[in-house]
Amino acid sequence: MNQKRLFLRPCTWVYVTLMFLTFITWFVGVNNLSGRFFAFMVLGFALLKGQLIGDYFMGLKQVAGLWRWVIFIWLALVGTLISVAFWQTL
Amino acid sequence: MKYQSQKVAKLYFIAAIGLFVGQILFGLIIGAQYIWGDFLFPEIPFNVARMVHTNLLIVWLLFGFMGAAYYLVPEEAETDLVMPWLATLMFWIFLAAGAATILGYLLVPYSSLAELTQNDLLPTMGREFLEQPTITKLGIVVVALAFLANIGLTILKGRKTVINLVLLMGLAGLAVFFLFSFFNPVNIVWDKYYWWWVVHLWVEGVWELILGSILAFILIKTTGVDREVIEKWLYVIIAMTLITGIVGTGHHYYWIGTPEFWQWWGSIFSAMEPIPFFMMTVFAFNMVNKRRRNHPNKAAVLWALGTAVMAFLGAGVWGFLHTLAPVNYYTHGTQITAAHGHMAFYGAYVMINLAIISYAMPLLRGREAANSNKSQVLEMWGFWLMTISIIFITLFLTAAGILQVYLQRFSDSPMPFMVVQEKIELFYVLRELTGLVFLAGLIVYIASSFVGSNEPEATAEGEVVAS
Amino acid sequence: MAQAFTKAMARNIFYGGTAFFFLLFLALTFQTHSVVPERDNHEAINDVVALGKKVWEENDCIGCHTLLGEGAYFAPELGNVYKRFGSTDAIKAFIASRPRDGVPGRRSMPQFNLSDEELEAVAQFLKYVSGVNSANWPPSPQG
Amino acid sequence: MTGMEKNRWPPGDLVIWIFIMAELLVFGVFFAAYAFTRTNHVELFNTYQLTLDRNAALINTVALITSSYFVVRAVAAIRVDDSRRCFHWLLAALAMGLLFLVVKGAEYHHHFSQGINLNTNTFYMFYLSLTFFHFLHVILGMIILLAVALKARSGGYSAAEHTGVETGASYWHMVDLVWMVLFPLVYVMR
Repeated sequence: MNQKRLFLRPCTWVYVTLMFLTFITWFVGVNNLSGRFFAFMVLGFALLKGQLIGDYFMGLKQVAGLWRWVIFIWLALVGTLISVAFWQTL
Repeated sequence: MKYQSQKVAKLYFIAAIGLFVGQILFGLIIGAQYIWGDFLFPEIPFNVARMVHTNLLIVWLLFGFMGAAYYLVPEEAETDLVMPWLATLMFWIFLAAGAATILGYLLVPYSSLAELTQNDLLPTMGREFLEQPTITKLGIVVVALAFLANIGLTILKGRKTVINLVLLMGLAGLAVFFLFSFFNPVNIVWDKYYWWWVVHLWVEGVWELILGSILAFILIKTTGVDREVIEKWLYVIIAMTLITGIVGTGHHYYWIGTPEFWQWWGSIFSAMEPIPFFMMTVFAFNMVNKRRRNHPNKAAVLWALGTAVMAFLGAGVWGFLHTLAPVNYYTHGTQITAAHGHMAFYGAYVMINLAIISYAMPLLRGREAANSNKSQVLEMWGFWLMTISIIFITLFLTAAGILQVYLQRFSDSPMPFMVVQEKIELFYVLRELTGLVFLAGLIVYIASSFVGSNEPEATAEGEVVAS
Repeated sequence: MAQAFTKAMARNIFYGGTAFFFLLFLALTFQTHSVVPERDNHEAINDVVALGKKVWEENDCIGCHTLLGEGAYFAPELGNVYKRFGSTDAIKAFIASRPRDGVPGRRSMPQFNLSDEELEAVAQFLKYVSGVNSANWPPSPQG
Repeated sequence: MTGMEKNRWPPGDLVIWIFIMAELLVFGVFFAAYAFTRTNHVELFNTYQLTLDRNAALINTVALITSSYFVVRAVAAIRVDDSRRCFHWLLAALAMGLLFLVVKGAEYHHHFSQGINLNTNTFYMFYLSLTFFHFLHVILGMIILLAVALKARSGGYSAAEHTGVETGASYWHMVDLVWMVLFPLVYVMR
């Protein structure tokens, strides 16, 4: 981490991305935008945010083996189940 | 056996097995009454026999737990019990009170027993598993307090191991939650709500701490695996047990007048309850596989492994089968519950008691480490006969339950309870026959204590492959 | 990393997790207390019902029957018996008519020799229980 | 931690990861239960979802992400042996956690003053159950962070040994992670 000075730490980039995605989600929410496109977009953002948190905040990117994928597997399972349920009603 | 005062455990273990025999005999009586409705009627009506069956179970398991505590606490704490005389005294008081209560059930009508023991002053009788007269309940509290004082002070004086502390927490929790048995409002919803604080928080809560610590003790002794490893897994397993089991109480709050949100909370948390049991199974087998030595008491190791497997099947799998609210809507209060109850109690609590008895009894009787080969072979026959019997009892009751659910609740034209009972009688016959095999297993088990006493001890054979 | 998995942390999680989930359970219990009065039919509780519950308990009825699905599975569910029988009189008549020596070859409820007051009370108790909102359980009137 | 060679275990004590997996499992099942129950009550869920305060949810999401970020900085600080900065970053994270509690508490106050409880309807049952369960996790996470912060202040951690900081941090990120799914699922998706 200290070999060369970066413009921003990786975690700060991640932070900015998380905030950006959050604001889009909020925007979709306050405008009551509904339907498959918006619902799956915010769900996709949520899963992406989750993966970023797992990789960069929890530091799983630095881990080898099965532990590396714990969060990913959880997100995939939860995302799939939510998608299946919402798909039928949107 | 390293400490003189451990000897008191022997009394408790012998009483436990004696009461176990009584429990099984009365189990056979009520099993027969399921087939021949007038069997022993009106001398011993079903409700009385069932009360004896379940109360004897609870009492003998408590005797077993106390015996286990008196045996393992001094050894873990590396000091004698502070008051061995109190342990002996409490043994006789508890045994006398227990016997008097059971005789009371059998000799006078229950309502006369209630009158005789002044139930009016503080009505606590007549609730499932808590049928004991109020005075007996108070006696249980006194015995529990004396017991806890004895154990607690011994631990305080000596070495504090994780096993000791977890056992003490389990026993203290057992005493604390028993206090809810004195709360009996007229409002049936609150009556039932807090009744489960005794029953559920015992068997799916604090008793599992007792189970875990006894199992850990036996594994340390028989496998020689590092205490550090076993103790940290003990913590993880009991943590998972309470995390899932406490809110899991909600699976009893679906249909008793409590709000519907319990259907969700109860389903979700109790669906997780098999996890700690599964961890326990994996843990026990792992420890035995990593053993540093072969212990000559193979029977004790068999019981310990059996506990891990059967607790998972009975409490974990059979519990899960009917724990989700939409399923439980149909299965609640049927033979499915009975099936689960039988295997869970046997797998978790009967077997852990028999495991510690199997481990400790040879030592208490003056052996170096184990009984003779002959005795152990017979004991293992007892193990398999009883265990396989309980599996079949569970399967037959499950079959009876599925039919009962369908005929009485699910089909387009539900039939009355008694009509359905006649239609599923075949399974009650099969259950009773299997019950006789169980009794045979129990006799073989007891016989194993009396054979081969003059023969040399079994020795550990074979080298352990270094892990 | 010295050790992947420490006993101290396992202990902390045991204590912390237990306390956490017990508090959660207490919170849910608190919530239950605020909702149950809407569903527990407590308006129906009076001295007669209280006596009825005592009669119910002191004859160990739960030793054969289930009540809202809890008890023994030897005899029919009684949480809905008032609805099944249709009146307290029918319940009283049934209890009073049990033969002292049973029915040959069949299950039979014992004759408890209840007084008229006790009979009335236990029937009223069962009527009260049938008014508890049990989330639509049992699935069939047969219990 | 040069970034090239990978670790065998995730940061922190492994037990916390077993605990995290258990927690994630419970939340996952809860989320799925919400989604599938909704399929039978779409109207109801859509109607009552509108009564939720999305602005409050936004503030809370921002608070948790920011808090998580501060915790990342706290871990980075202790890795270069800077206990003081580690402590300060943790304090900042705690402040963000407190903000979450205040905002969420105001939301609850609003609902409760309208007489809404777990039994009002299926949507509120899920909304209150999920958010309250999460709320308790925020409190637990803050207790853990506070304990870690106090130990950091007294110099209890170093660049060589700071498993405790990583353990607390991992748990806190889990609390954040769960909210990332909860927010769109309960407040936005319709």
